[in-house]
Amino acid sequence: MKFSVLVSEGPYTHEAADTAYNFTKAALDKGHEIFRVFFYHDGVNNGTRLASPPQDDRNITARWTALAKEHDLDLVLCVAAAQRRGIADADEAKRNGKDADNIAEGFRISGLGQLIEAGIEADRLVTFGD
Amino acid sequence: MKFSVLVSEGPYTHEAADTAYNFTKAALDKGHEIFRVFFYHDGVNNGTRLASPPQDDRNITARWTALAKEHDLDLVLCVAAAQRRGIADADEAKRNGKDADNIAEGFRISGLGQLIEAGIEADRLVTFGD
Amino acid sequence: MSDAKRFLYVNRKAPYGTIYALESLEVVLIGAAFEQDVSLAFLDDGVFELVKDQNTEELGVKNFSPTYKALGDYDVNKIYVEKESLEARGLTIDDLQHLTYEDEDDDWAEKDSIRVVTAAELAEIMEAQDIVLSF
Amino acid sequence: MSDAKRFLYVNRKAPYGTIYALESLEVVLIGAAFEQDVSLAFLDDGVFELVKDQNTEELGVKNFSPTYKALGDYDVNKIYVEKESLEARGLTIDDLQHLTYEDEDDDWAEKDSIRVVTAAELAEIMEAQDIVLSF
Amino acid sequence: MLHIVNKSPFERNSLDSCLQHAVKGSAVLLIEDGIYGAMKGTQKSGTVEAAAKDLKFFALSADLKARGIDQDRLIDGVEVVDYNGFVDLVAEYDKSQSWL
Amino acid sequence: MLHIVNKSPFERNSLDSCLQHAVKGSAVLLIEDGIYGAMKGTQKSGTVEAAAKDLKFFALSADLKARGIDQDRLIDGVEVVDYNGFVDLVAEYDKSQSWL
Repeated sequence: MKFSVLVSEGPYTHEAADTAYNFTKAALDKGHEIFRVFFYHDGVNNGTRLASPPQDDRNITARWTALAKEHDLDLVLCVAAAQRRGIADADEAKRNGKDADNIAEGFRISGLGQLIEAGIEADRLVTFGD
Repeated sequence: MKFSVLVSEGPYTHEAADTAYNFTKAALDKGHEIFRVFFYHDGVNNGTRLASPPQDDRNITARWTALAKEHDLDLVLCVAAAQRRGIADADEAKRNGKDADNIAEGFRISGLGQLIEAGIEADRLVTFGD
Repeated sequence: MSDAKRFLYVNRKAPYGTIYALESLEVVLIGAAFEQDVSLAFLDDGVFELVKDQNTEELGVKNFSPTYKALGDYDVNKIYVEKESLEARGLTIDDLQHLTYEDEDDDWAEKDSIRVVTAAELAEIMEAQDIVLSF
Repeated sequence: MSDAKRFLYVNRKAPYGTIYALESLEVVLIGAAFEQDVSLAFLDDGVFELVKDQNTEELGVKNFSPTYKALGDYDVNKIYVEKESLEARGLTIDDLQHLTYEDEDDDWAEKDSIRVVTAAELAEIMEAQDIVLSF
Repeated sequence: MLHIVNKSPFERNSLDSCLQHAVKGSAVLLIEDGIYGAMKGTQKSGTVEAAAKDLKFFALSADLKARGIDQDRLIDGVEVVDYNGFVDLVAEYDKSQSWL
Repeated sequence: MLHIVNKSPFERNSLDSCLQHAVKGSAVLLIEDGIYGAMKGTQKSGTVEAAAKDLKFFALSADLKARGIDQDRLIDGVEVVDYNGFVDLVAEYDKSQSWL
């Protein structure tokens, strides 16, 4: 079956970010297709490469990056939400006159339409939030 | 009177970030001293310079930076919380092997002890959170 | 519209205290371009989103409540507000913004977008959807 | 200790669902170095933080509950747990970790750190503080 | 003590918990979504009305106005303050507790 | 429909609201802090026990274990599932609604 996943909260602060990952991984392991994982609200904060969590805990961003590489996952950060919260790729940084970017490998920034499309194209859309 | 302020949530997502600013500004305007504003939990996300919020809305980080400049405010981001969430200054970026930093002007990164000290040194500590 | 999916946007949170009400509205506006069958539900503290005369000047944040008025222009005109949620909060329909749309099937007559429904009716509306997005 | 301020850390949230329980504990441990008069209160869902036998292996996050055991070594030994909050959640003191400290004024005898108090008693404890930090 | 409540009493237990732990003579300041607790004629009004015998209640004007809640909808005795009034309350009471 | 509740019923109104809107034959999956709603002998157990006549209840094992809540503390009839079971539930029911 084809799933889409919506992640609405940032890493570490709310368990939603963990549950979304564990769900996505289980779905892939069972042979389901993940059409897209869309990050909205504070969810975009999952896509920063500047985090250095404690060594004895999980690295949420690195985990997504690895899963994306392994399964060719489409990890999309909402551009409007990312602009509000300071998550940028090189293009966004340039366009907004910023001197640095912070997006992690495996993530891309795109519009909210990608969430609607994720709902339309998948058989199921599951939301993880606060 | 001498106040300290604790900000526990990030910008835009929770009103706490706005209330903390409005409270701090009002206290300064009334002639009180702000010993320190300490940002903990997702509060550290107030200190990124990479955000580009919509033009017709407030810019929460820029507002803090301006207030800090005007009143020589001590805006401290908790280092442990900042590491988890991907907020770094040049030193932190270097120390953690990151290729970029994102801290905004007027903020500094320091330890949790600065929160305890803020409680000890000030006459009042006010917390804004979720 | 036969291939259209039924999208329901569920709003359960008060405005301004958190960003969910505002960012939910942004999804609805973008989603309107996709020609799906769109409904909005306001229940629990979500009914506070539609209260009229919001004035954010003193708070210093953007007042996004006028945007609800634009929903009719985007063909978003099925706006369900839960009766029990209003009553628990001491509100009536008169406390809310008057949201309307022009009905193209009825000579563009101006009609009310808001329909007050009971919790039981809202439960059936939720059950009849293809996609439920919660904020 | 005459200049010490009375710090109360109030814990009202369940563990793991949000990070507040963990990051609150990090403040307490750092704060212990400052030689203040420290107390912890666990009420509402905060009482769940102290439930024993937490196992986070399947969840894939760090299990921080063993750290509570260390509080006694940091001279943090006034841990108030609210009776009404336990009862509402079907819990008793036996469901919680057994937290102890060695009393230097009593020949280092091992004593219980947790004191179950009523809401009324906890209200007076809160009122007697200089600083109340909430998580 | 000044108790600060910023959550809706319809959504969370923080106002209830605050009122169970506020001793006589304390003040309760309702801010952000907490201002809904100051409204009369709601399912929750009774709790605040009963507590108002022993506690002083305040509500933040910026948050009332943002939400379109007019002052005449508030429970009798709830005093409306602006941010300056908020600062004064923090100064007046020896400490504050935020019911997060 | 599969309803997903991730908040403690002691702290928030989301479980209550979910149960008021779940039609007969629906399933309710309790995850994260929502698993406390599956415990028996609490102030909230009665709500779930009553609803269990018309609805199927599930609780996520990873969240139960993390919180030290043993399976024998759960209300009769609540079925424990792991993440694989979570995926199966999403596939089995035609749609899901998260009560955020």
